[in-house]
Amino acid sequence: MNKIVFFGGKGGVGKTTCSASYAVFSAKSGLKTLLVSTDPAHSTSDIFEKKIKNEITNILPNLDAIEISGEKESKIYMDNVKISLKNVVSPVIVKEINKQIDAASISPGTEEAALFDKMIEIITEKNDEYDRIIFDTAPTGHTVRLLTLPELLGAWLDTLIKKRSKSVTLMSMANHHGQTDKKDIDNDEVIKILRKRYEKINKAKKIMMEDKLLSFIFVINAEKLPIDETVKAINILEKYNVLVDGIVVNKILPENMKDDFWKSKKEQEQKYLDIIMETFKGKKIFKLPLLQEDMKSNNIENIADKFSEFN
Amino acid sequence: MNSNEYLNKLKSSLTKYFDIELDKELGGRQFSLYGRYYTRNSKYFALRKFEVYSFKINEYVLYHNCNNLDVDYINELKEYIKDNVDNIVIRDSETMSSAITLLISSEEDIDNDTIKSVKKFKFYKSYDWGFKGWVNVKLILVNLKTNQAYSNSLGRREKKRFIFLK
Amino acid sequence: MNSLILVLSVIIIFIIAYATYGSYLCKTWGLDPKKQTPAHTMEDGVDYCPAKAPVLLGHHFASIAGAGPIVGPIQAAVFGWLPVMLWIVIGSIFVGGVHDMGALFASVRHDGKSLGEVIHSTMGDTGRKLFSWFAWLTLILVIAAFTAICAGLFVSTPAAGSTSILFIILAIAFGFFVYRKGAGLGVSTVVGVVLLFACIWLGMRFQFTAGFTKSTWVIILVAYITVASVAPVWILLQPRDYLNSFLLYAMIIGAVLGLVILHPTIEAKSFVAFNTGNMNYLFPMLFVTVACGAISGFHALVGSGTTSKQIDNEKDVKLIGYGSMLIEGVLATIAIITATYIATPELGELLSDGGPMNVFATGIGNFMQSFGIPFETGKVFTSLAISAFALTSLDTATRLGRFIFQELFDNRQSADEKANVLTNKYVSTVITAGLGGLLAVMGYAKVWPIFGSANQLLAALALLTLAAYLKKSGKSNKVAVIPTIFMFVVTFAALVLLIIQKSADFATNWILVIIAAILLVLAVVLARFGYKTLTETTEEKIKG
Amino acid sequence: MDNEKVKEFLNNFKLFFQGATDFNRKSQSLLMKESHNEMDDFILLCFGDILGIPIPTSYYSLELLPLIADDLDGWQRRMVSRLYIWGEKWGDFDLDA
Repeated sequence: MNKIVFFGGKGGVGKTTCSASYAVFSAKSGLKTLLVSTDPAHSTSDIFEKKIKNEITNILPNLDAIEISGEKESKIYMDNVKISLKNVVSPVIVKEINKQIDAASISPGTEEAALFDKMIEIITEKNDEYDRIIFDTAPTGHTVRLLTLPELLGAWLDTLIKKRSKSVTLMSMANHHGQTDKKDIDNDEVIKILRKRYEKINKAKKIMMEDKLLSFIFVINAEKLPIDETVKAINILEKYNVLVDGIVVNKILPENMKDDFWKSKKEQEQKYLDIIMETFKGKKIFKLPLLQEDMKSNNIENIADKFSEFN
Repeated sequence: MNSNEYLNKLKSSLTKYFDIELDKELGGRQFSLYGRYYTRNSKYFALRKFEVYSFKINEYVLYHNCNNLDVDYINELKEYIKDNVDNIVIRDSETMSSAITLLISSEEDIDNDTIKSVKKFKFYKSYDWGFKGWVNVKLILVNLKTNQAYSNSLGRREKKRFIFLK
Repeated sequence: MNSLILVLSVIIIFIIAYATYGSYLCKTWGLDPKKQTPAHTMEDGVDYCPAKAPVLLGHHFASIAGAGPIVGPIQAAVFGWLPVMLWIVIGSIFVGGVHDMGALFASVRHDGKSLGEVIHSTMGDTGRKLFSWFAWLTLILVIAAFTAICAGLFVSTPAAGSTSILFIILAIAFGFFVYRKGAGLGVSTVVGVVLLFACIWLGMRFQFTAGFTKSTWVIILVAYITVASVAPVWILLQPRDYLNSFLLYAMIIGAVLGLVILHPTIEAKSFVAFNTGNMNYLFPMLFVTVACGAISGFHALVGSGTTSKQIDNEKDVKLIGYGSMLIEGVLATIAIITATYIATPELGELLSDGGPMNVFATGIGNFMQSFGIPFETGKVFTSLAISAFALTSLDTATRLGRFIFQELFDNRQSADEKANVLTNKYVSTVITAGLGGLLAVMGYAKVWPIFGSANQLLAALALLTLAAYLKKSGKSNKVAVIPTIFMFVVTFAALVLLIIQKSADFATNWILVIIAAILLVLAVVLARFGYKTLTETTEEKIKG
Repeated sequence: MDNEKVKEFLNNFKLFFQGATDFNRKSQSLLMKESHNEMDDFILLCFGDILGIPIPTSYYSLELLPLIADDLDGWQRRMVSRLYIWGEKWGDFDLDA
């Protein structure tokens, strides 16, 4: 299993429970693990019954966790921009610019972008600290966009840097009778910020794409809709040469069903299981039973042990 | 790089400031690209219409590809310019200088004495001892295989501008 | 009194005035650094583009500094140096500084439109015709004054004359090689400067213009400016201006250096008389003779034309408007010192011989001698620099005069109507230059005061516009009203005095009397016209 | 007078003479115009949504806002005066040529 593991899947298939138990398993097997939850519902704190705020908090030996929320991240980011606005710009414009920032902070893409930013930050900075980082990511579409983001952002940042340095070169040519002064370009603030972000994005892209450190586990239920969606997602991911390691089929009904209704449900489940076996031939497929009661810190251990066969 | 690619690259580099026409016939010769740049400078005092002085500057780029270049081709080009300079250059009372850049690209190698004759190429014409302006010609030859450019003395500073790497 | 102390004290006074009165003006006029200047709001990269303050100050100073601040103070030294110094200091601070800074400020607040445009647009058709006639007459006087000055100089030092002719030839050759043969600018500049000194040496060795009398020089100069202003600009004007700048700045640095090293004591009398004979009363004449050193209407037209379109920030208005006027005040002080360190009798004799330029050249020649440059070379170099300066103003004035003349007589409604002969380029140039030359023959001393009063009238008009604008935008304009009244009173008094003075022997200088009379009439009409339109727009603005 | 102020004064003095004898003002203003055009395009890429053009990556360019805020309204005015948003500026058309 690779260093960075993404648990993808439709909402409500039990991603959080899977990623949490897998995290416990990998921590128990001696790997220093970080569980990152991006789910707005923050169910990870409920499972471990420990308040996990948006910085790294230790839950079990060898296991840290962090809940990142787009909304909090974007608020921090916006406040930083507002602070640096104070000492740079004349007050008349600051008021108008603050209006701009508040408008931006409620626009749809912002929280998602803030979330991506934080995830990329974790991937690039925490990569050396931990042996394994597990992401309990939000629904599939979201994840696919996260993986394609470095590509899009990288190109956009590249154009910006080119345009800005062309503008700065022309200005320094104007001031130095046609010769360009290298210093002007190097200590230009805007280019510095853009370059910093560009390097971060590239590092994340390198980790996620080239070094093959990333693998993907799809959590599905034995029903028609999740299967189709997963097939589609896997094709897209393969396009970005992301390795899809395994499929976890969750909420498998117990064997000895008594009344007719559940018996027919069981047969139907078996039919889908065969389809799953068929469609995801090359992948590791791993079944997890439907739990009697919610997963809590006391019973997470024995679910975690089940992952041993999976590994 | 073949001459078509070169033409497109040349067109995109000139299009910002030059008015460009493709495949234009001038004085019996066919040019694949004709570019004209024109600017008017004036100094005024107090009111915009109180002009102390004003003058106009023209620049022309005439480009065509020719693979079998030799010395008489260059000499023949000089004759062509001598006869046709007046209908290439558009002039009026305020025109000061007109610079014609004769640009030739060749996809084959170019022999040395053609290059020598290009380097020696010289054409300067003034109207009424310069009172009515003058014309200077820059001859630039680009070898598309080795991406090298040769030019006459006037074109020395400009030839780098007409080399487009892949 | 040692001259160095005088210059240093003047500089210190100016710095204090800049900090105190300058800032006071900024506050009362409401100069707001955060407000966007036209260079930003209407930026088009051609006329409107913001420029750094020091670069703009240099450009503005170069365009307003002419032979004025040198000739005026020396000519006025006849009253004694103390009154002239007082007028230069007080004039620069309270009248000239306010005038230049105000013109710039009003223009910045009118989207960079030049004062000419503001006056042009606020006045009706008749006003515009009058304004054009007034401008044309002033330009004729400029041509007359500078031609006479140069002629006087070339007669007094023949070497300067021959050097100037060689310099013109050098300029034409320089233009030919750099422009047409594409010789590198760097190389040819070095060669040009070397040849420049060769010209001076040659000019001194073979003074081939020794025998020329003053009138022959006037004819040569008139012929020269007629040809120069008709010939295309790249033949002579541009290369000559390029070489001129080296001459001019070398001279200024030489003068300042020489002054510091030599620091001569002032010999001339501090005060001569209130009336130095022939009704040359101190009151109006001093303020009209010293034009550029203290206040000059010419600045308003130049300053508000191109400079206001490039002001980057409103706080630069104080540096460029007020600062450049003070620098010119210092230049005028240096000029007056070159005249006054010679005792008054010798000064009078030098003045009558070659005019103020000769006095200045001799002075700077002595200054330069203090650090090793032989007196004769220093003198010829300075006179070459000054005459080059004067020739540039002559050239611009002739071109402008011709243009205004053409426009005055161009009453064709449609383009295809036959243009009457007066609007022909060559005819109008010959008339303008010829009339200027005729006046020049009268002698420079007679023409300069009339030119001075025309110039100060323009200044008064500019101050009036400023006062009206300040009132209209609800700010206290007494800083501008007092100088306006002062300038109008001085101009009227001077013109009346000149008319009386000149009509004493009406036979010889009837032209001057007529011109002075026309100027007087124009002054009255323009003042009334200006006042009415400006105050009218004020009420209507407030009512409307 | 620490040498910072002295250096600054000397630089201003050099600029004064540069301004006085400045002969490449025309070429300088052309270069400045080109530089301002490039800068306008740059700001368009970052803050296009001010003009109502949705830019997907506007979240990431907010960081640059403090450095570019000064001439934002100047930029808006220039953008509105363009013939079309990505094309030449109106001023580039030499109508009286």
